[in-house]
Amino acid sequence: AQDKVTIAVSIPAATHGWTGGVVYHAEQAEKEIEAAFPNIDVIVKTSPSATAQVSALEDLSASQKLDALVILPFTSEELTGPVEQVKANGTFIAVVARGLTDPSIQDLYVAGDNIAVGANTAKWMAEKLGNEGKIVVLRGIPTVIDDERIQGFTDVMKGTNIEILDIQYANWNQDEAFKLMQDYLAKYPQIDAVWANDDDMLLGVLEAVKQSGRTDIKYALGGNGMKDVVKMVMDENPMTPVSTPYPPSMVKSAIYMVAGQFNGQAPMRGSFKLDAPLITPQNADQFWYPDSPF
Amino acid sequence: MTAPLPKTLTGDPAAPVALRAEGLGKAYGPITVLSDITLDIVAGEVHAIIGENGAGKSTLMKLLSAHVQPSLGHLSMAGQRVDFPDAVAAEEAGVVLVHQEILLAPDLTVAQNLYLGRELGGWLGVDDHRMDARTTEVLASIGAHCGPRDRVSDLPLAQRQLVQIARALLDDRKVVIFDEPTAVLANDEVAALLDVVRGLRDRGVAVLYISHRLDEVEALADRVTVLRDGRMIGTWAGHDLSQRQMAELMVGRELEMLYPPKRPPVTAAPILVVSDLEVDHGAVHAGLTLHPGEVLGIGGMIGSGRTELFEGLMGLRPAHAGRITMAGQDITRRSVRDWMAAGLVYLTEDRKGKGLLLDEPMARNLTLQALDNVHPGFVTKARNEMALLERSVAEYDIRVRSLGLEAGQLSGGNQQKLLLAKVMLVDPQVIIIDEPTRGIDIGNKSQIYDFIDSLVRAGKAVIVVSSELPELVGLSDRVLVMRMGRIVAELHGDRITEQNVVFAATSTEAGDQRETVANQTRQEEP
Amino acid sequence: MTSATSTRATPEPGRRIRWADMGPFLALALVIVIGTLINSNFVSGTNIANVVTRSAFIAIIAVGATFVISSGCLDLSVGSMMAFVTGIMILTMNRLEPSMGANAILVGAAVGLVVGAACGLLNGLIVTLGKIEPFIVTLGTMGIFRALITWLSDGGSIPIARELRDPYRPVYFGNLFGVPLPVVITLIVVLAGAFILYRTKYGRRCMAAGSNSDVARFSGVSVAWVRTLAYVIQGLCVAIAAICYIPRLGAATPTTGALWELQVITAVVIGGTLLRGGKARIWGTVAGALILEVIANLMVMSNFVSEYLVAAVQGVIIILAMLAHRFIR
Amino acid sequence: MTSATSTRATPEPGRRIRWADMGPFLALALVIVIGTLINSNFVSGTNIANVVTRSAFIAIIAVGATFVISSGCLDLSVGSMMAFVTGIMILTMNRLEPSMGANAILVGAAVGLVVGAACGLLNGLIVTLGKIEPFIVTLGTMGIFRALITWLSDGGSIPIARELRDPYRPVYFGNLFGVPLPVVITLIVVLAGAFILYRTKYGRRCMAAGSNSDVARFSGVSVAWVRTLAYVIQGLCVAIAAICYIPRLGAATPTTGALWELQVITAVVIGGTLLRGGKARIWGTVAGALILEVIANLMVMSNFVSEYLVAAVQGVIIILAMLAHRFIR
Ligand SMILES: Nc1ncnc2c1ncn2[C@@H]1O[C@H](COP(=O)(O)OP(=O)(O)OP(=O)(O)O)[C@@H](O)[C@H]1O
Ligand SMILES: Nc1ncnc2c1ncn2[C@@H]1O[C@H](COP(=O)(O)OP(=O)(O)OP(=O)(O)O)[C@@H](O)[C@H]1O
Ligand SMILES: [Mg+2]
Ligand SMILES: [Mg+2]
Repeated sequence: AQDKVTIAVSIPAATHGWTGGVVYHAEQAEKEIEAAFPNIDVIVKTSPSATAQVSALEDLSASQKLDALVILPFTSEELTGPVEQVKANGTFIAVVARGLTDPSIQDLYVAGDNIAVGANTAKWMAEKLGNEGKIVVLRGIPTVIDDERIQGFTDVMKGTNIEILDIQYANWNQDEAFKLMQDYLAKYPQIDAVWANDDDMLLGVLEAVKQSGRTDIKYALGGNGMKDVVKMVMDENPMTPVSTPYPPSMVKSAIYMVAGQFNGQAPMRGSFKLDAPLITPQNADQFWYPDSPF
Repeated sequence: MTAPLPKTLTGDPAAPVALRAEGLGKAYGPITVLSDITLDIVAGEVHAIIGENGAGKSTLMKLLSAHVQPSLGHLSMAGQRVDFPDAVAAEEAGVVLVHQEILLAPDLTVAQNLYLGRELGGWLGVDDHRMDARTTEVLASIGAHCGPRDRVSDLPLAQRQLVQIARALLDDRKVVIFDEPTAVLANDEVAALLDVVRGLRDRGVAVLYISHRLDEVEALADRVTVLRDGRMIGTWAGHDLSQRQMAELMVGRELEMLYPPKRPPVTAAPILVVSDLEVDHGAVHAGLTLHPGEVLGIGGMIGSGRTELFEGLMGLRPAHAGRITMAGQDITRRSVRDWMAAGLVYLTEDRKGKGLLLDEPMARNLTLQALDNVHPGFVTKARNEMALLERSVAEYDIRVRSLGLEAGQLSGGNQQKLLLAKVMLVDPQVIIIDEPTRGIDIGNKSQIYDFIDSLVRAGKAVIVVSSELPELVGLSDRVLVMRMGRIVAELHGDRITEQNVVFAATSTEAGDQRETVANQTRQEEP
Repeated sequence: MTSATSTRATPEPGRRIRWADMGPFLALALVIVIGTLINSNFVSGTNIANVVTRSAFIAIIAVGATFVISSGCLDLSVGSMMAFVTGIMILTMNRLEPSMGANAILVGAAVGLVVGAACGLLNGLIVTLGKIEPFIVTLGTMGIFRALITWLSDGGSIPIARELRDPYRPVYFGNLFGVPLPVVITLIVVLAGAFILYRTKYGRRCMAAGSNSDVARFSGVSVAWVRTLAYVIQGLCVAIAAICYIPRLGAATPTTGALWELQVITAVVIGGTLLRGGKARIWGTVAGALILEVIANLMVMSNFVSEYLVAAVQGVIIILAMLAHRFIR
Repeated sequence: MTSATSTRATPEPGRRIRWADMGPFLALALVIVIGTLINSNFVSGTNIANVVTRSAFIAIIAVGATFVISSGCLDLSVGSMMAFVTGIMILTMNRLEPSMGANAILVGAAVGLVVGAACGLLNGLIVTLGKIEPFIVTLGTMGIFRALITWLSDGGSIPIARELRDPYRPVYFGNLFGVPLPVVITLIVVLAGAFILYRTKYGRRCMAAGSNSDVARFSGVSVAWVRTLAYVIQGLCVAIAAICYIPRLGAATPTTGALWELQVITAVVIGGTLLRGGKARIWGTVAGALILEVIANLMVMSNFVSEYLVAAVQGVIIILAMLAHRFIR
């Protein structure tokens, strides 16, 4: 395998914190791998929408022979067909985070578990609140990730006496989360806990809570393992004592696994499910990447 | 026959020349519109420029005021050659042009327009009081009725023209150029403006004056220069020329009698009956009848609501109440399209704002209103349109050097003719013409009068709204006079005289007469 | 008010206009030349076919936008409308598939056209009867359509039934005599658009309404009707684009067509149509859509731009292309 | 018989115009009344203070946009420019903090103003010297600024130094005689804007350039200069908004200011400024910004709208408010 090997990486453009982290880790992987293995060429391409991602796949496979494709699909349904086409040319397919609707296309699948992100947070919160109380939820942009997290969360909460007062979109945007939280605070005199399904939004939520000076909010949780939030967990912040990882670095792991396979190591195939364990002050240093922008 | 022409003037070395054109010429691509114009504009004189539509008058004025750069020749002031890079430079040197078309910022107020680019005031803000006061003064001096804070887009055409004139007169100038200033004005405003022009002359300003109203030229001009087909025919002393001679010099042939003979009284049943029409900001309680085969003239002062009445009648501005029947059919509150289909058309007085698409070619403008007649199917055929255009250009004597020009590139008078051709293309039964000969040269005026005459002889009916009294009197079989939005008098036969129209339009008692006159006419008619 | 068109010093009107009209095509040529220099694969048959095929969506919608814009209006809702129409079509097809089989696609497409036209009609009526700025109206309906698709999909996605994938596939991936089908459809739409705009009475009235609505009104043109119809045409074009779009991605999501409105308007304006109305260049619009898609393609094909800066380079290229075609003539 | 003073039957044009100008304020009042009916918490002091304070950003930027729009142009880049300026300011402050302490905030703010003005100048020069449609230019620079902030932040976020948080915090959260500081700053900006637009030579010329650029040119107004300056003012307003914005969340991210351009233009148009230029209503613009923020607040405060449909209801309310103020008068 001393021929030139091309690995294409197709990921969403950096439109908010988490995707920014994905781009960062992908570019890191590109640099490191190209330095380590001169025969491997990694091409990272970002796309701002599902349509653009399909176009990028076409462009990548039209301009060169791809040995492997590492893809973090915008949505499962929309990308399944196009990825299948790339595979038809004999390309090794590694899918990150979101599985395709036809799993047989995936040679390697590094799965995130968005349902678990929601569910684990919900379990922790329900336990701490003693299955009683009133909470509000902020969700992101209407996409599959968001939908799955909310689903995982609400399913768990259904089994408790906790009342979800409100769920609204804040587009994974700090600002909008800040405003939304201000409005929640104005609307509900008693809120026991807040869940923002992404750490970017959590920062906005915290700022709004701080401004209001209210003391009824016991917990404000996020998810995704943003470094600022992991730091808060490490520092045993009383309001945000835990987080859930959905590390953007999973793309880096996937690229490494693929690269390894072209370097004579054992072929990596199959499905690797990343769990969503709670990040607690005890294990937080494992999730702490101070150099990552996310 | 006319008296032999007097001798032309040649350069008088003693005259104080304010501005001199030396060998000016202008060509647009292959089209030469002006050539070899050498002209002295003398301080303290009114210098009239006359010529047929499209002769090049406006172009010459734009060259003199540097709105357009010459292809040949140059200007000089006080013996020195001057090359103004743009109109602003010319204005600074004291040469200002009042355009034939209205050039004002519609969203600004009158005072803001007057002072645009030279506002009074300093860092603490503009001095609106001073500007308003001075604006009011200048407006009053030229007999305008609008206030300094009126928004220009709310003003009728005539007032806009006066605002434009006021703008030119705000500062002291060496040369003031008026391009058909009176085309949109009626008698009293004209009189006031002529006084202003005389005042300028007496203060030593050189005035250039373009008009198709030869009586004004005769009354005003110290010198008259005649243009024909982009060339200078010559310059004469104003008092040497009669109106008739001027007309002949312009046209290059002898002119026939101006107005067609009056037609016998009509007997046919009315084709158009309007009653109790109320138009927002315009007509009050208006009613009229129109018979096939007659020309109904509408007189009144500017701002008496004539334009509003007919725009409202046509559904082009909000109107209430009232009933409109055409050929016995009730067409109240229908769309313009339905009325066109019924054979009723209106020709606007505002040819640039409401009449023509200035940056579209002539052919498209010609057929816009009559698309359904010209193209029976779904598709438009360019060949048909060119044929029609050729026919209309011949029929209405539109003087253009190329059929591909955009409407905005035509001279003012030729635009008016194109507009007339456009409206006539729908083959209407009833034609309402607002200011039919605005900006039309004397040679073509009688053509248009003959044309209207032939229409009514063919059994159609025409309403003519006109601020030109001789035209109103010479053309109409019957005249309605409006005042303050009301129809205050109806004149028949011998009673149609300039004095009677003016009396009805201005007399304060007219308000009381109105009811009786109006009632009488209503009873007279079946 | 009148503006002084007659005072413009217009040297040789004929020649100048022809050069100006060439602008978008020159810009396109320029971008293609740059592409060839950057990456030799750029001119490969597959790549060209890919790029041209995928520009179909924007091009088709932009044809409709050319009508709306040249009639003096604006439509910001096309992207959301596209998502909404796509959603309705897929739901219809999925519902009908068990009973009708592949014919469900035809019925679904017909429903899509009706829904598209209705959405356009809605925009048009609010603008013309309500007399509200098109910008505000279509910004409002943009939110409305986007919300409706989010609601229909419960915030997730609406995939097309598996059984319909294969019969529907050729509409995007198929060929007619070697020409990709979406390109054929685009050509048909563009030809129809050009015919309507340049050769019919409606087209005349549309441009007159955009050029000077007073003149149009005084000439017996019903400006409200002309503009409403332009919006309906826009809606139909959106539906046609949706028909081609479904087989490509097989699902409608709340992000489908996001920000397409900006791309569409850009394509129209780059193509030489005036944003203030009255002048339309349908073929220029197509060139505009191609330019945008080629630039995006170049961003993927070239390797010297940091992924973070792609949008910047894209912006710079668009501005440069416009500058070039302004100063070349 | 001279001057037959034409006292025509015009029913008080003055009153009529004043009603039309009241439109946005009536619409605002309407929305507030609805809000009070829906949820009594809506009129609570905190909520009102929150909403008004939040609307400061859009209002300040929209004041600049009123200049640009009334001069006959458009700026789509304000949201991205805001993010970019914010990023630069934070980087500057963080860099200077070790040596200057809290004074770094002042220097950073000054740098922000300079950068904002420079960004505006860039837009203005491309539009006026390059003679390209403002829509295209600012769509291009929108991409450029957005990419620059993404690149500066590596796709993540640029947080302000911890040490600066507390000294800077009052700029957003502080009060002056009980009035939130951002509201005070907005008032100053609006008053300054109103003064410049209505009471200075520049304002007059700006309006004239938008009303009829040919007329302005013949009157010796340099339209290019007027428009460039309008863009610079826009840039300054963006920088002022950025100065108020940083202490709120303490970071710049690639999503900062996303889609604000649409909100800003909507605020301006709702406020009664004509999108085609020539007419400006600064106070209306402020009302427009408040309307948008109040509607967004209402969406959360009320209970009967599914989260999926929020955007739809928002769209409907905006259109209804516009319709209402059109038909009320
Ligand atoms: N931009 C242009 N391109 C081509 N031809 C033009 C242009 N502007 C004017 N012309 C032509 O120049 C000729 C002279 O026009 P001009 O406006 O000077 O006539 P005029 O004497 O003022 O006529 P009128 O009495 O009708 O106002 C006309 O034939 C006109 O069509
Ligand atoms: N939009 C408007 N708002 C208020 N007043 C208006 C408006 N439009 C016209 N007017 C007024 O209505 C009056 C009638 O003007 P109009 O132009 O109809 O007069 P006219 O008799 O046709 O004179 P002209 O000879 O100028 O055509 C004018 O005094 C004008 O000020
Ligand atoms: Mg003329
Ligand atoms: Mg009139």
